[in-house]
Amino acid sequence: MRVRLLYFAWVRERIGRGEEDVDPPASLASVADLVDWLATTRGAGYAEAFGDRHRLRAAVDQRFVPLTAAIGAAREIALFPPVTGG
Amino acid sequence: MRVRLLYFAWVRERIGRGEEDVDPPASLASVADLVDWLATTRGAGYAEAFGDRHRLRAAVDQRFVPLTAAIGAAREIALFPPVTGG
Amino acid sequence: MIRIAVGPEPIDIAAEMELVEAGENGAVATFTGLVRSDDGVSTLELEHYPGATEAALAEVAAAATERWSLAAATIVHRVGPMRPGERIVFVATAAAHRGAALDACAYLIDRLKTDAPFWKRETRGAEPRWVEARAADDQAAARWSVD
Amino acid sequence: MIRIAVGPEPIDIAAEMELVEAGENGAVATFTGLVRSDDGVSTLELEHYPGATEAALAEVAAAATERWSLAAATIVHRVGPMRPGERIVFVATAAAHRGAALDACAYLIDRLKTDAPFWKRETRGAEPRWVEARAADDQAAARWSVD
Repeated sequence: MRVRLLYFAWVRERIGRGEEDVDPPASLASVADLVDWLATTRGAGYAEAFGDRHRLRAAVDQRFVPLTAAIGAAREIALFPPVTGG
Repeated sequence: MRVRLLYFAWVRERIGRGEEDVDPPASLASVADLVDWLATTRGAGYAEAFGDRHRLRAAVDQRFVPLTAAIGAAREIALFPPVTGG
Repeated sequence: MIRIAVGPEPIDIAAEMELVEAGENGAVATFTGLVRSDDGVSTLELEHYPGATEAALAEVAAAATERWSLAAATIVHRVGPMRPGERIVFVATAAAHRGAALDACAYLIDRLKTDAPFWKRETRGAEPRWVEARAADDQAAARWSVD
Repeated sequence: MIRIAVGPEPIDIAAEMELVEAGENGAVATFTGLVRSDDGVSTLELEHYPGATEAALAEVAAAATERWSLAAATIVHRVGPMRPGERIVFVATAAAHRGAALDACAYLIDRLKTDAPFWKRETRGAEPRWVEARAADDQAAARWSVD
Protein backbone atom coordinates (compact mmCIF):
# COMPACT_ATOMS: atom_id res chain seq x y z
CA MET A 1 0.00 0.00 0.00
CA ARG A 2 1.72 3.13 -1.21
CA VAL A 3 1.33 6.20 1.01
CA ARG A 4 2.68 9.71 0.74
CA LEU A 5 4.47 11.00 3.85
CA LEU A 6 4.88 14.71 4.59
CA TYR A 7 7.22 16.19 7.20
CA PHE A 8 7.13 19.72 8.59
CA ALA A 9 9.31 22.04 10.70
CA TRP A 10 12.06 20.27 12.69
CA VAL A 11 10.72 16.84 11.74
CA ARG A 12 11.40 17.78 8.12
CA GLU A 13 14.81 19.22 8.95
CA ARG A 14 15.99 16.18 10.91
CA ILE A 15 14.81 13.75 8.24
CA GLY A 16 16.29 15.94 5.56
CA ARG A 17 13.29 16.00 3.22
CA GLY A 18 9.73 17.34 3.14
CA GLU A 19 7.99 14.39 1.52
CA GLU A 20 8.42 10.87 0.22
CA ASP A 21 6.34 7.92 -0.93
CA VAL A 22 6.70 4.70 1.05
CA ASP A 23 5.29 1.14 1.01
CA PRO A 24 4.79 0.27 4.67
CA PRO A 25 4.21 -3.42 5.50
CA ALA A 26 0.56 -4.36 5.87
CA SER A 27 1.18 -5.34 9.51
CA LEU A 28 1.35 -1.66 10.57
CA ALA A 29 -2.00 -0.70 12.10
CA SER A 30 -1.56 2.78 13.60
CA VAL A 31 0.33 5.98 12.88
CA ALA A 32 2.53 5.12 15.88
CA ASP A 33 3.39 1.78 14.23
CA LEU A 34 4.39 3.65 11.07
CA VAL A 35 6.57 6.01 13.10
CA ASP A 36 8.29 3.04 14.82
CA TRP A 37 8.88 1.39 11.46
CA LEU A 38 10.39 4.56 9.98
CA ALA A 39 12.55 5.20 13.06
CA THR A 40 14.02 1.67 13.06
CA THR A 41 14.40 0.93 9.34
CA ARG A 42 15.66 4.28 8.03
CA GLY A 43 18.62 6.55 8.73
CA ALA A 44 19.66 8.27 11.95
CA GLY A 45 17.69 11.39 10.97
CA TYR A 46 14.40 9.48 11.33
CA ALA A 47 15.35 8.13 14.74
CA GLU A 48 16.24 11.66 15.81
CA ALA A 49 13.06 13.19 14.37
CA PHE A 50 10.85 10.63 16.07
CA GLY A 51 12.84 10.24 19.30
CA ASP A 52 10.42 12.17 21.51
CA ARG A 53 6.95 10.85 20.75
CA HIS A 54 5.34 13.46 23.06
CA ARG A 55 6.47 16.21 20.74
CA LEU A 56 5.13 14.53 17.62
CA ARG A 57 1.75 15.22 15.98
CA ALA A 58 0.09 13.67 12.93
CA ALA A 59 -2.54 14.20 10.26
CA VAL A 60 -4.09 11.44 8.15
CA ASP A 61 -5.42 12.68 4.82
CA GLN A 62 -5.14 16.23 6.16
CA ARG A 63 -7.12 15.60 9.37
CA PHE A 64 -5.37 15.96 12.73
CA VAL A 65 -5.35 12.60 14.54
CA PRO A 66 -3.74 11.12 17.66
CA LEU A 67 -0.76 8.84 17.01
CA THR A 68 -2.95 5.89 18.00
CA ALA A 69 -5.18 6.50 14.97
CA ALA A 70 -5.44 3.74 12.36
CA ILE A 71 -3.65 4.16 9.07
CA GLY A 72 -6.51 2.46 7.22
CA ALA A 73 -6.55 3.37 3.56
CA ALA A 74 -4.69 6.64 4.10
CA ARG A 75 -3.15 8.22 1.04
CA GLU A 76 -1.30 11.00 2.85
CA ILE A 77 0.16 11.02 6.35
CA ALA A 78 1.86 14.10 7.78
CA LEU A 79 4.20 14.07 10.80
CA PHE A 80 5.17 17.30 12.54
CA PRO A 81 5.75 19.11 15.86
CA PRO A 82 2.94 20.80 17.83
CA VAL A 83 1.69 23.77 15.81
CA THR A 84 2.75 27.34 16.60
CA GLY A 85 0.84 29.61 14.23
CA GLY A 86 -1.04 32.84 14.83
CA MET B 1 -23.73 82.88 41.41
CA ARG B 2 -23.60 82.75 37.63
CA VAL B 3 -23.48 79.29 36.10
CA ARG B 4 -23.42 78.13 32.50
CA LEU B 5 -26.01 75.52 31.60
CA LEU B 6 -25.62 73.15 28.65
CA TYR B 7 -28.38 70.99 27.16
CA PHE B 8 -27.95 68.05 24.81
CA ALA B 9 -30.06 65.82 22.56
CA TRP B 10 -33.82 65.96 23.28
CA VAL B 11 -33.28 68.07 26.39
CA ARG B 12 -31.75 70.71 24.11
CA GLU B 13 -34.53 70.33 21.54
CA ARG B 14 -37.37 70.66 24.06
CA ILE B 15 -35.79 73.68 25.73
CA GLY B 16 -35.02 75.18 22.35
CA ARG B 17 -31.43 76.14 23.02
CA GLY B 18 -28.09 74.43 23.67
CA GLU B 19 -26.72 76.73 26.37
CA GLU B 20 -27.48 79.67 28.57
CA ASP B 21 -26.10 81.48 31.61
CA VAL B 22 -28.32 81.64 34.69
CA ASP B 23 -28.21 83.07 38.22
CA PRO B 24 -29.89 80.43 40.40
CA PRO B 25 -30.91 81.47 43.92
CA ALA B 26 -28.39 80.55 46.60
CA SER B 27 -31.00 78.29 48.22
CA LEU B 28 -30.57 75.64 45.53
CA ALA B 29 -28.32 72.90 46.91
CA SER B 30 -28.38 70.05 44.41
CA VAL B 31 -28.61 69.57 40.66
CA ALA B 32 -32.13 68.23 41.24
CA ASP B 33 -33.02 71.54 42.98
CA LEU B 34 -31.72 73.41 39.94
CA VAL B 35 -33.80 71.22 37.62
CA ASP B 36 -36.94 71.90 39.72
CA TRP B 37 -36.23 75.62 39.67
CA LEU B 38 -35.81 75.64 35.87
CA ALA B 39 -38.92 73.49 35.31
CA THR B 40 -41.15 75.74 37.45
CA THR B 41 -39.83 79.21 36.65
CA ARG B 42 -39.20 78.96 32.90
CA GLY B 43 -41.28 78.09 29.85
CA ALA B 44 -43.21 74.94 28.97
CA GLY B 45 -40.20 73.54 27.11
CA TYR B 46 -38.28 73.26 30.39
CA ALA B 47 -41.13 71.48 32.12
CA GLU B 48 -41.34 69.08 29.19
CA ALA B 49 -37.57 68.50 29.04
CA PHE B 50 -37.38 67.79 32.77
CA GLY B 51 -40.70 65.98 33.14
CA ASP B 52 -39.25 62.50 33.51
CA ARG B 53 -36.44 62.73 36.04
CA HIS B 54 -35.50 59.06 35.48
CA ARG B 55 -34.44 59.87 31.92
CA LEU B 56 -32.32 62.84 32.94
CA ARG B 57 -28.55 62.77 33.50
CA ALA B 58 -26.15 65.52 34.57
CA ALA B 59 -22.54 66.60 34.57
CA VAL B 60 -21.04 69.24 36.86
CA ASP B 61 -17.94 70.91 35.46
CA GLN B 62 -17.76 68.10 32.88
CA ARG B 63 -17.93 65.23 35.42
CA PHE B 64 -20.92 62.88 35.37
CA VAL B 65 -22.83 63.12 38.65
CA PRO B 66 -26.12 61.85 40.08
CA LEU B 67 -28.90 64.44 40.23
CA THR B 68 -28.49 64.47 44.00
CA ALA B 69 -24.99 65.93 43.63
CA ALA B 70 -24.30 69.36 45.13
CA ILE B 71 -24.01 72.34 42.82
CA GLY B 72 -21.28 73.83 45.01
CA ALA B 73 -19.17 76.31 43.09
CA ALA B 74 -19.98 74.77 39.71
CA ARG B 75 -19.23 76.91 36.69
CA GLU B 76 -20.80 74.57 34.12
CA ILE B 77 -23.73 72.19 34.54
CA ALA B 78 -24.92 69.99 31.69
CA LEU B 79 -28.31 68.26 31.53
CA PHE B 80 -29.02 65.51 29.01
CA PRO B 81 -30.60 62.09 28.35
CA PRO B 82 -28.79 58.79 29.03
CA VAL B 83 -25.87 58.54 26.60
CA THR B 84 -26.05 56.38 23.47
CA GLY B 85 -22.64 56.52 21.80
CA GLY B 86 -20.46 53.81 20.31
CA MET C 1 0.40 55.78 23.79
CA ILE C 2 -3.18 56.95 24.19
CA ARG C 3 -4.90 58.45 21.17
CA ILE C 4 -8.34 60.07 21.41
CA ALA C 5 -10.02 61.68 18.40
CA VAL C 6 -13.56 63.01 18.08
CA GLY C 7 -14.66 64.70 14.88
CA PRO C 8 -16.80 64.68 11.75
CA GLU C 9 -14.21 63.10 9.42
CA PRO C 10 -14.62 59.52 8.19
CA ILE C 11 -12.48 57.09 10.21
CA ASP C 12 -9.33 55.96 8.37
CA ILE C 13 -8.60 52.49 9.76
CA ALA C 14 -5.35 51.96 7.83
CA ALA C 15 -3.91 55.15 9.35
CA GLU C 16 -5.19 54.28 12.82
CA MET C 17 -3.73 50.76 12.62
CA GLU C 18 -0.36 52.16 11.62
CA LEU C 19 -0.32 54.32 14.75
CA VAL C 20 -1.41 51.57 17.13
CA GLU C 21 1.02 49.06 15.62
CA ALA C 22 3.97 51.47 15.77
CA GLY C 23 5.25 50.08 19.06
CA GLU C 24 5.75 46.69 17.38
CA ASN C 25 4.05 44.74 20.14
CA GLY C 26 2.69 41.29 19.41
CA ALA C 27 -1.06 41.83 19.55
CA VAL C 28 -3.56 44.41 18.33
CA ALA C 29 -7.32 44.08 18.85
CA THR C 30 -9.88 46.44 17.35
CA PHE C 31 -13.59 47.05 17.40
CA THR C 32 -15.45 49.06 14.78
CA GLY C 33 -19.06 50.14 15.16
CA LEU C 34 -20.92 50.89 11.94
CA VAL C 35 -24.24 52.41 10.96
CA ARG C 36 -26.40 49.38 10.23
CA SER C 37 -28.32 49.27 6.98
CA ASP C 38 -30.70 46.44 7.78
CA ASP C 39 -33.24 48.33 9.84
CA GLY C 40 -34.37 51.12 7.56
CA VAL C 41 -32.23 53.92 8.99
CA SER C 42 -31.29 56.42 6.27
CA THR C 43 -29.22 58.81 8.41
CA LEU C 44 -27.61 58.62 11.82
CA GLU C 45 -26.51 61.77 13.59
CA LEU C 46 -24.15 61.89 16.55
CA GLU C 47 -24.23 64.78 19.01
CA HIS C 48 -21.64 65.09 21.77
CA TYR C 49 -20.43 67.29 24.65
CA PRO C 50 -17.18 68.81 23.42
CA GLY C 51 -14.44 68.74 26.02
CA ALA C 52 -16.27 66.38 28.35
CA THR C 53 -16.32 63.74 25.61
CA GLU C 54 -12.57 63.75 25.10
CA ALA C 55 -11.97 63.76 28.86
CA ALA C 56 -14.28 60.77 29.35
CA LEU C 57 -12.65 58.82 26.52
CA ALA C 58 -9.16 59.61 27.80
CA GLU C 59 -10.17 58.36 31.23
CA VAL C 60 -11.52 55.09 29.84
CA ALA C 61 -8.37 54.60 27.74
CA ALA C 62 -6.10 55.35 30.70
CA ALA C 63 -7.97 52.87 32.90
CA ALA C 64 -7.58 50.15 30.25
CA THR C 65 -3.92 50.98 29.72
CA GLU C 66 -3.21 50.58 33.41
CA ARG C 67 -5.36 47.48 33.96
CA TRP C 68 -3.94 45.51 31.00
CA SER C 69 -0.49 47.14 30.69
CA LEU C 70 -1.29 48.24 27.17
CA ALA C 71 1.35 49.60 24.82
CA ALA C 72 -1.30 51.65 23.02
CA ALA C 73 -4.99 52.46 23.21
CA THR C 74 -6.93 54.34 20.53
CA ILE C 75 -10.49 55.65 20.59
CA VAL C 76 -11.79 57.44 17.50
CA HIS C 77 -15.43 58.49 17.51
CA ARG C 78 -17.16 60.21 14.66
CA VAL C 79 -19.78 62.94 15.26
CA GLY C 80 -22.28 64.67 12.98
CA PRO C 81 -24.37 63.03 10.26
CA MET C 82 -23.46 59.68 8.75
CA ARG C 83 -24.98 57.07 6.48
CA PRO C 84 -25.50 53.29 6.59
CA GLY C 85 -22.24 51.36 6.34
CA GLU C 86 -20.13 54.25 7.65
CA ARG C 87 -17.96 53.84 10.74
CA ILE C 88 -19.22 55.47 13.94
CA VAL C 89 -16.47 54.37 16.30
CA PHE C 90 -13.13 52.60 16.18
CA VAL C 91 -11.24 51.39 19.24
CA ALA C 92 -7.90 49.59 19.24
CA THR C 93 -5.53 48.18 21.82
CA ALA C 94 -1.93 46.99 21.51
CA ALA C 95 -0.28 44.66 24.02
CA ALA C 96 2.43 42.06 24.23
CA HIS C 97 -0.11 39.22 24.25
CA ARG C 98 -3.53 38.65 22.74
CA GLY C 99 -5.51 38.07 25.93
CA ALA C 100 -4.75 41.57 27.19
CA ALA C 101 -5.40 43.22 23.82
CA LEU C 102 -8.74 41.42 23.34
CA ASP C 103 -10.06 41.98 26.85
CA ALA C 104 -9.02 45.64 26.87
CA CYS C 105 -10.67 46.18 23.49
CA ALA C 106 -13.99 44.82 24.79
CA TYR C 107 -13.58 47.00 27.89
CA LEU C 108 -13.03 50.17 25.84
CA ILE C 109 -16.18 49.76 23.77
CA ASP C 110 -18.32 48.64 26.72
CA ARG C 111 -17.25 51.57 28.88
CA LEU C 112 -17.46 54.06 26.01
CA LYS C 113 -21.13 53.12 25.53
CA THR C 114 -22.06 54.17 29.05
CA ASP C 115 -19.39 56.69 30.09
CA ALA C 116 -18.98 59.09 27.17
CA PRO C 117 -21.46 61.87 26.37
CA PHE C 118 -22.65 60.96 22.88
CA TRP C 119 -26.25 60.89 21.68
CA LYS C 120 -27.53 59.20 18.54
CA ARG C 121 -30.44 60.46 16.48
CA GLU C 122 -31.58 58.23 13.65
CA THR C 123 -33.86 58.98 10.75
CA ARG C 124 -36.18 56.27 9.44
CA GLY C 125 -38.44 57.64 6.74
CA ALA C 126 -39.30 61.27 7.53
CA GLU C 127 -39.02 61.57 11.29
CA PRO C 128 -35.70 61.78 13.20
CA ARG C 129 -35.79 60.00 16.56
CA TRP C 130 -33.35 60.00 19.51
CA VAL C 131 -32.05 56.51 20.22
CA GLU C 132 -32.94 55.16 23.67
CA ALA C 133 -30.19 53.95 26.00
CA ARG C 134 -30.08 50.18 26.42
CA ALA C 135 -30.04 48.40 29.77
CA ALA C 136 -27.79 45.79 28.12
CA ASP C 137 -25.10 48.45 27.75
CA ASP C 138 -25.16 49.19 31.47
CA GLN C 139 -24.83 45.47 32.18
CA ALA C 140 -21.94 45.12 29.72
CA ALA C 141 -20.08 48.00 31.37
CA ALA C 142 -20.81 46.70 34.87
CA ARG C 143 -19.09 43.37 34.22
CA TRP C 144 -15.73 45.18 34.25
CA SER C 145 -16.17 46.44 37.82
CA VAL C 146 -13.25 45.19 39.86
CA ASP C 147 -14.90 45.42 43.26
CA MET D 1 -19.19 35.32 4.07
CA ILE D 2 -16.12 33.34 5.06
CA ARG D 3 -12.77 34.47 3.71
CA ILE D 4 -9.60 32.41 4.19
CA ALA D 5 -6.25 33.50 2.74
CA VAL D 6 -2.80 32.00 3.33
CA GLY D 7 0.18 33.39 1.46
CA PRO D 8 3.48 35.28 1.51
CA GLU D 9 2.04 38.72 0.73
CA PRO D 10 1.90 41.44 3.41
CA ILE D 11 -1.58 41.71 4.97
CA ASP D 12 -3.59 44.70 3.72
CA ILE D 13 -5.90 45.61 6.60
CA ALA D 14 -7.77 48.39 4.78
CA ALA D 15 -8.73 45.96 1.99
CA GLU D 16 -9.67 43.23 4.49
CA MET D 17 -11.81 45.65 6.52
CA GLU D 18 -13.63 46.73 3.40
CA LEU D 19 -14.58 43.12 2.66
CA VAL D 20 -15.68 42.30 6.19
CA GLU D 21 -17.67 45.53 6.51
CA ALA D 22 -19.43 45.05 3.17
CA GLY D 23 -22.53 43.49 4.74
CA GLU D 24 -23.12 46.75 6.66
CA ASN D 25 -23.68 45.02 9.95
CA GLY D 26 -23.25 46.95 13.17
CA ALA D 27 -20.11 45.45 14.64
CA VAL D 28 -16.69 44.36 13.40
CA ALA D 29 -13.98 42.98 15.70
CA THR D 30 -10.44 42.21 14.58
CA PHE D 31 -7.25 40.73 15.95
CA THR D 32 -3.84 41.26 14.39
CA GLY D 33 -0.74 39.32 15.43
CA LEU D 34 2.59 40.97 14.70
CA VAL D 35 6.23 39.99 14.80
CA ARG D 36 7.46 41.48 18.05
CA SER D 37 10.59 43.57 18.02
CA ASP D 38 11.31 43.66 21.73
CA ASP D 39 12.92 40.27 22.16
CA GLY D 40 15.82 40.33 19.72
CA VAL D 41 14.21 38.39 16.88
CA SER D 42 15.52 39.58 13.51
CA THR D 43 13.49 37.25 11.27
CA LEU D 44 10.42 35.09 11.76
CA GLU D 45 9.59 32.39 9.25
CA LEU D 46 6.25 30.64 8.97
CA GLU D 47 5.95 27.17 7.49
CA HIS D 48 2.58 25.56 6.86
CA TYR D 49 0.84 22.49 5.46
CA PRO D 50 -0.75 23.65 2.19
CA GLY D 51 -4.29 22.40 1.74
CA ALA D 52 -4.65 21.21 5.32
CA THR D 53 -4.06 24.76 6.58
CA GLU D 54 -6.85 26.28 4.52
CA ALA D 55 -9.21 23.43 5.46
CA ALA D 56 -8.47 23.86 9.18
CA LEU D 57 -8.98 27.64 9.01
CA ALA D 58 -12.23 27.25 7.06
CA GLU D 59 -13.49 24.82 9.70
CA VAL D 60 -12.67 27.23 12.54
CA ALA D 61 -14.35 30.11 10.67
CA ALA D 62 -17.44 28.02 9.91
CA ALA D 63 -17.74 26.96 13.56
CA ALA D 64 -17.57 30.60 14.68
CA THR D 65 -20.05 31.71 12.03
CA GLU D 66 -22.57 29.16 13.21
CA ARG D 67 -22.01 29.66 16.94
CA TRP D 68 -22.30 33.47 16.86
CA SER D 69 -24.48 33.92 13.74
CA LEU D 70 -21.74 35.96 12.10
CA ALA D 71 -22.34 37.93 8.93
CA ALA D 72 -18.66 37.55 7.99
CA ALA D 73 -15.51 35.87 9.24
CA THR D 74 -12.05 36.48 7.81
CA ILE D 75 -8.77 34.70 8.55
CA VAL D 76 -5.66 35.87 6.73
CA HIS D 77 -2.35 34.23 7.68
CA ARG D 78 0.98 35.12 6.22
CA VAL D 79 3.63 32.45 5.53
CA GLY D 80 7.32 32.65 4.63
CA PRO D 81 9.88 35.05 6.08
CA MET D 82 8.88 38.27 7.83
CA ARG D 83 10.46 40.97 9.93
CA PRO D 84 9.70 42.68 13.28
CA GLY D 85 6.59 44.84 13.12
CA GLU D 86 5.07 42.94 10.20
CA ARG D 87 1.66 41.31 10.45
CA ILE D 88 1.57 37.53 10.83
CA VAL D 89 -2.15 37.02 11.13
CA PHE D 90 -5.37 39.01 10.84
CA VAL D 91 -8.78 37.74 11.89
CA ALA D 92 -12.04 39.66 11.68
CA THR D 93 -15.66 39.03 12.49
CA ALA D 94 -18.81 40.96 11.57
CA ALA D 95 -22.07 40.63 13.45
CA ALA D 96 -25.18 42.60 14.28
CA HIS D 97 -23.98 43.29 17.83
CA ARG D 98 -20.62 43.78 19.48
CA GLY D 99 -20.74 40.90 21.96
CA ALA D 100 -20.94 38.31 19.18
CA ALA D 101 -18.25 39.98 17.08
CA LEU D 102 -15.82 40.31 20.01
CA ASP D 103 -16.32 36.78 21.36
CA ALA D 104 -16.09 35.21 17.91
CA CYS D 105 -12.90 37.17 17.19
CA ALA D 106 -11.24 35.80 20.34
CA TYR D 107 -12.46 32.33 19.41
CA LEU D 108 -10.94 32.52 15.93
CA ILE D 109 -7.47 33.46 17.13
CA ASP D 110 -7.51 31.01 20.05
CA ARG D 111 -8.58 28.08 17.87
CA LEU D 112 -6.24 29.06 15.03
CA LYS D 113 -3.31 28.84 17.44
CA THR D 114 -3.97 25.18 18.20
CA ASP D 115 -5.90 23.84 15.20
CA ALA D 116 -4.06 25.10 12.12
CA PRO D 117 -0.80 23.56 10.85
CA PHE D 118 1.63 26.49 11.03
CA TRP D 119 5.13 26.40 12.48
CA LYS D 120 7.22 29.41 13.45
CA ARG D 121 10.98 29.56 13.21
CA GLU D 122 12.66 32.63 14.63
CA THR D 123 16.18 33.91 14.18
CA ARG D 124 17.91 35.65 17.10
CA GLY D 125 21.50 36.44 16.21
CA ALA D 126 22.89 33.70 13.96
CA GLU D 127 20.88 30.60 14.81
CA PRO D 128 17.30 29.95 13.67
CA ARG D 129 15.17 28.13 16.24
CA TRP D 130 11.73 26.50 16.01
CA VAL D 131 9.27 28.10 18.40
CA GLU D 132 7.89 25.73 21.06
CA ALA D 133 4.14 25.30 21.43
CA ARG D 134 2.68 26.93 24.55
CA ALA D 135 0.45 25.15 27.06
CA ALA D 136 -1.36 28.48 27.50
CA ASP D 137 -2.55 28.24 23.90
CA ASP D 138 -4.14 24.84 24.54
CA GLN D 139 -5.87 26.26 27.61
CA ALA D 140 -7.10 29.29 25.66
CA ALA D 141 -8.56 27.05 22.95
CA ALA D 142 -10.10 24.67 25.50
CA ARG D 143 -12.18 27.43 27.13
CA TRP D 144 -14.39 27.48 24.02
CA SER D 145 -15.45 23.84 24.39
CA VAL D 146 -19.21 23.73 24.60
CA ASP D 147 -19.52 20.39 26.37
